[in-house]
Amino acid sequence: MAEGWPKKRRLLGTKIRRIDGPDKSTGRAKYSYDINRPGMLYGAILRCPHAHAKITRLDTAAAKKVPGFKALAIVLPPKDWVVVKADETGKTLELKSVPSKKQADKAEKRTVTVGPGVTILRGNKPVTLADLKADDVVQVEVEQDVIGRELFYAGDEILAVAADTEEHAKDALRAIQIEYQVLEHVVDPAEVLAKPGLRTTPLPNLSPGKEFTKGDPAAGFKAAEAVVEASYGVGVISHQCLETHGLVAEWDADGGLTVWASTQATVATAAALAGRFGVPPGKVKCITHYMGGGFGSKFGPDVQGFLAADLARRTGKAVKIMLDREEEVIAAGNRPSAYGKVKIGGKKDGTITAYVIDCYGTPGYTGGNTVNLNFLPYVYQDAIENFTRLHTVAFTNAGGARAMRAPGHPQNCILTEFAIDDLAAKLEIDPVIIRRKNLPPNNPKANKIEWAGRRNDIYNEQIDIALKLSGWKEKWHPPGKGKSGVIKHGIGMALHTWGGNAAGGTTPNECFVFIAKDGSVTAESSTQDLGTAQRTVTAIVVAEILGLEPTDIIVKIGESTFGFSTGSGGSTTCPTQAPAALLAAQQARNDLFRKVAPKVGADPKDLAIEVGKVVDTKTKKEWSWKEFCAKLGMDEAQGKGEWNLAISNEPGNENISSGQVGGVQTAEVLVDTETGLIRLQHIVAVQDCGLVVNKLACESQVAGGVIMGINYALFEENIIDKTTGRQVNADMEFYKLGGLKDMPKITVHMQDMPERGVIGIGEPPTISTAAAIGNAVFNALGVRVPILPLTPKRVLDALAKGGL
Amino acid sequence: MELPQVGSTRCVHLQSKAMAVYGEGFAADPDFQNDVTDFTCLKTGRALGPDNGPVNFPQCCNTQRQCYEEY
Amino acid sequence: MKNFTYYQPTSLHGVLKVLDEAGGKAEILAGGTDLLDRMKEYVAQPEKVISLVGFSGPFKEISAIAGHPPTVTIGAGVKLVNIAESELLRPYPALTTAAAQIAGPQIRNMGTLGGSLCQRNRCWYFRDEHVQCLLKGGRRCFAHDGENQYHAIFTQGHPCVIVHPSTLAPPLMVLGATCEIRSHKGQRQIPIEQLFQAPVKDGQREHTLAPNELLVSVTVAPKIPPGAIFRNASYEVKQKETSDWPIVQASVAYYTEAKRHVAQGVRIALGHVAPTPLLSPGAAKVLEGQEVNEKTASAAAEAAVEGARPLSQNAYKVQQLKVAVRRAILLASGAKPYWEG
Amino acid sequence: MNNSSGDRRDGVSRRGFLTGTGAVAAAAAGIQAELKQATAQPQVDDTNPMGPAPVLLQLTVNGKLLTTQVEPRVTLLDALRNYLDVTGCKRVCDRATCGACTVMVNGRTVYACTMLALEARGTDIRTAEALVRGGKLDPVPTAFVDCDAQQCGFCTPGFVVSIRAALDRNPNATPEELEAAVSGNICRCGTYEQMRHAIVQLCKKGG
Repeated sequence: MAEGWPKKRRLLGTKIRRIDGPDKSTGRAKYSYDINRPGMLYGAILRCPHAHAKITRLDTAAAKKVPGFKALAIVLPPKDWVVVKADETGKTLELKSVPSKKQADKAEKRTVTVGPGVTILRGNKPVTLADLKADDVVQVEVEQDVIGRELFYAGDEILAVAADTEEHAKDALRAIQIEYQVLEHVVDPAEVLAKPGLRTTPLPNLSPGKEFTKGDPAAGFKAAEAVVEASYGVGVISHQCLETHGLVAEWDADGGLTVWASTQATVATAAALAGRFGVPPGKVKCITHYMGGGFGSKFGPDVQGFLAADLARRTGKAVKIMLDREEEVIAAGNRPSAYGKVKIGGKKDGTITAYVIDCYGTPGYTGGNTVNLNFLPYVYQDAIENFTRLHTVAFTNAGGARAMRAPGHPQNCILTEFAIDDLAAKLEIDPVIIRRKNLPPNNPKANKIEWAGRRNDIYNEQIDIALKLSGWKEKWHPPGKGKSGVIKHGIGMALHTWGGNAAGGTTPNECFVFIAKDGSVTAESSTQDLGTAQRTVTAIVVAEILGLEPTDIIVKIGESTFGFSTGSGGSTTCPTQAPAALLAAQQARNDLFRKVAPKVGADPKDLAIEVGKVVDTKTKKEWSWKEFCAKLGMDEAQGKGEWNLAISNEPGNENISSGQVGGVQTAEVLVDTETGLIRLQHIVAVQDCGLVVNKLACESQVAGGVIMGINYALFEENIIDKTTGRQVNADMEFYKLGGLKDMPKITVHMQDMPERGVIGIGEPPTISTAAAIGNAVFNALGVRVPILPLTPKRVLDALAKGGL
Repeated sequence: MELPQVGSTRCVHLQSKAMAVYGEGFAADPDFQNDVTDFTCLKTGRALGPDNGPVNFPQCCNTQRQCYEEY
Repeated sequence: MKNFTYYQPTSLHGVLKVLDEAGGKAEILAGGTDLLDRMKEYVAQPEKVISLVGFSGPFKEISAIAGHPPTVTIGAGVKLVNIAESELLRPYPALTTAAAQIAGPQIRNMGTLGGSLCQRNRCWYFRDEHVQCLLKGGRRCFAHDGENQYHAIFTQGHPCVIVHPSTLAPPLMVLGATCEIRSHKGQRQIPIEQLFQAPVKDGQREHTLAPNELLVSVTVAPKIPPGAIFRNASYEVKQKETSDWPIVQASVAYYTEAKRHVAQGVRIALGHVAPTPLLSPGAAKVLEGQEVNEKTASAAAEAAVEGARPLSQNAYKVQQLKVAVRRAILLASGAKPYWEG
Repeated sequence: MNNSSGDRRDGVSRRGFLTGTGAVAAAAAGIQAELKQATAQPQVDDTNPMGPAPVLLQLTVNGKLLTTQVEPRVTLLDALRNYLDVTGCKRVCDRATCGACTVMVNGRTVYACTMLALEARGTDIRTAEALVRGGKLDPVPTAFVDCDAQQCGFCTPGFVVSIRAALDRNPNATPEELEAAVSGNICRCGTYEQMRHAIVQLCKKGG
């Protein structure tokens, strides 16, 4: 049985300053965007300006004459060929496809006339005809191969250029002559539903709906004392990572590749680059010491990473490609929209007798569902007897969706919690009654530590805490019936759930701890810190076990060569890396005891750690930490910790890490019914979490999730013009995000349940905020503003319609 | 609740966030099970393959696809 | 942005000479918060950029606030922060509060009076290089039936439905301001209302300066009979409490004489609702000679939106403008703001 | 590990710092001469054309005189980051909106992305890197670290400089004033709640 977390905890669960706080707050921390390498070149990407088009002409001659121009690479990956004959005089190259049983064995032949628009690469180095001989395996890029390529959104990548300065790269880009055949486009998902036969995206625009029914909704509606039918929805938003996507790529003399990448997955990024350029993974390194936010959109090099590395191998220089703001918004991922017609029936005792939803949304030109399909009607689905959910995906000519903090859950929450408050209004009861009545039951078969065995109790407890901290009893009033006057007050609530388990498949996450004879301790892991304070988590865990302070630990993370680790997604990093660090530190401690005990005449199993020292529990002798480690002599004490989902699921490990949390949030608002402006007053976020490692950073994660939820409720959305198919607010001016003075007081209440082990909570706190705010505005006005974000226009339009 | 079928013949270049986080155990990722995870092709770095076709589970398990490469 | 020749003249003469010789191919660089945005979007590609930064040096007439109330002259090079904090302009809260609420501290430390009045519109079609709208030689305005939630509700029949983005223009209009304009060949003075025009085609701007002309200063001189109390205020509706563009703005000025609070010499101006800042004589007439209270303020507000023709997505701005006019009038009168309950 | 670029573009080494106050005085005198000459009758051409080819650029950054060559179109932000390897100010929106590029020019906060580098000659430029002297942190970053007012940290230098400038102008600034001082800065990770705690601490202990 694993030793597990210490019962008496000195550092764990306390408020500890980030060890990289000083470097971040004084601008000394170096992010990928800040990396300047000797002789580094700058890359820029040419993107299609049309929402749907085909390339008809490309002429790069003028661009190659622009001062400072160094190289050009088109987006289509150069194909591997075998040289049949290289004819220098005739300037032709005869090629045949690489024989491989893997491809459906279609042997191809091609003869290329070598000229300015043709690039030949061998072993990731540009070569000329003269260098080639028969049977050489080469990559051949023919620029004109782009002719006829179909482009599916305004921002679709075509090619990239590299130049000595960023300014010259932009000049070269603008000197490229390119022509398009503009094709029909659609950007509004509602239009896709209205035109079933549309085909303007790789797959037919309208994908077949997916339906699931439980019980008998029709019977449920008959049994209901009140039924409400309404439509709700929320538009597409962008991650708006402050540090945009991109990397600096640099090849070394013997064909190895190093990248400084803004990524949430150093190991996956290095592996992807190795695969793409045919380089053994051992010769590719991804460095991400500091990273300016990803929120789910940065899990690999992406096309800009491939282009930077491609331009770097052609020029022999480092190449930096970091997207600019407009590219980041239109091309680097988004959270898909979700619009739904909901019919909900219920009784005065709060029972929801039936819930039927028909919802659709757009993930852009490609992507999957736009709601979390198996989680509707969300938190309450296990308690609701009768429901039907139908979801249709409508592809449009806009950038493709990517995972964004709790994918699908905020949409699910809105489409469920709005309906609950509207039903409560019709039943003339406090919506909390409906929430309590339909909480998921405890699973009698699950053990009491885990979520499944106690989720009903946890939610009830959380609702009690939220009601107290928000002053719900005094403040709630029937919708629209608050005190009179132009400024209306309202309060609303919403619930959420999220996984947060450990991650990793068959290869576990690793953490290494080394203790040197000078007493210095180094902790190494390839994991990355996106702003989640993972660097400090590792330091705290190791310091706790070795009786030191977090600032004593030399934490080296963010390099893909420091062992295996999985990407930071699904709130899995802390529940994976903290246990790995725990086991590594415990192993290093035991290794230290084993190696030094004979030199101090002690038995390893009698030795124990106390703050700053090692004690022999039998002889009561003690040594200072430095004094004890000095005995290592030529030795080094080592520990390796491994953790992943499979290990965490082994019986007895639920005290080390587990998953699935709930969460309840309330929002209090003032709405100016004359101008439509909403001013947030107070948000309460009650969040269960397993063993808290760093209370300070844990509360930051919850408050940060709430603030992202506030932007989702009030300020941000991608606005795309139907005629041009171009986004009109791909910026930070009209893509509005709240500032400090737009924020209410945020009360974070952590429910510390150490017995559940470490659980990730990066994503859950952002799920229910927008729904709670929408319900608060409904409580204030007595009129539902159905579509988010709740702009002044939408509030005034709803009031005008609502006849208030 | 039908799970997206985890074909054994997926193309070696098919990548998704679920694989970056859960590795070979990607079928355990709730986002994968709810088909809200995004896919990219490791040959192009984009959500379209070398043949400019869509990148997702069914399309990238089709052994007849011109750019398909067995695992 | 495209490269250019940069001039940093240290005399007004030097500026006007380069401006004159550039034949419309030059841009004036004051705070840069408008020009650099446009150049980065390649919507502006000047061959010459003439900087006024050399002017923070000895040339007072363009970077100073002088005179004594009611007549105060503000140099076009004066920063927004200095307008907001100016002692001399203390009697004109309509202007100083408007300046103090523009964007955030950084913009107010960089942006100038001249930059605010002469900036180009912020329409997101105009500022997208790939959209050929009317003002860039195209044949249509994309906002008219497109995304126009922040566009004009008084289009006055103009095909281009931008709003003028200057938050200082409406207060200056109600304060009876005049502009001093110079060129290499001479100078002229015009009431500030004549500084603005509704552009409809390429080459036209939101202001009426010729390519070789420079706005040098603005003089505020409201007509206040001796002994009268001068009252003025501005009110803006902004979605965010941090850096954000106003959706609508109203400025009001009037004076009162005897004990009774009867408004005289009423001037009301409307911002961010039309291709130019708009004086509203209709609204002013309704308030003229009336005692100022919620009823008369509401009547003036109704008159102010008379003739508004909202587009497909901005009817809500009519309601907001009514509220802005009423609240500006009540603010000027010193009444307790009912909306801060 | 990350050393800044050596010789590049027209042979002017970015490492060619002209250290010492002597150089600063010389540069400032040059600027003064330019201005004094302006008041004289303008017979001579005083329009000072520069570019479009790259011109010598000398900037005083955090008390050090840095030299490079830039085309006139290069902004102060790009000159600092891409030419002078000063990366304590970040490029996020590049359109005078988000505040991540905030630096102090002669004590006033500006968006470095929306100021030409040539316009910053002869001024005192301060970035967040100026807020630590020999390992000792200025009270503003200290409060940010104490209250965890930074998560990813990419926006933090901009916020720290904005608050430092506000406290320099009014050491007894109220929390209300300091919150207004950052109304031109945006954070995406959501550090505002912790930033409020940092601001309260600063107002109590004095910046």
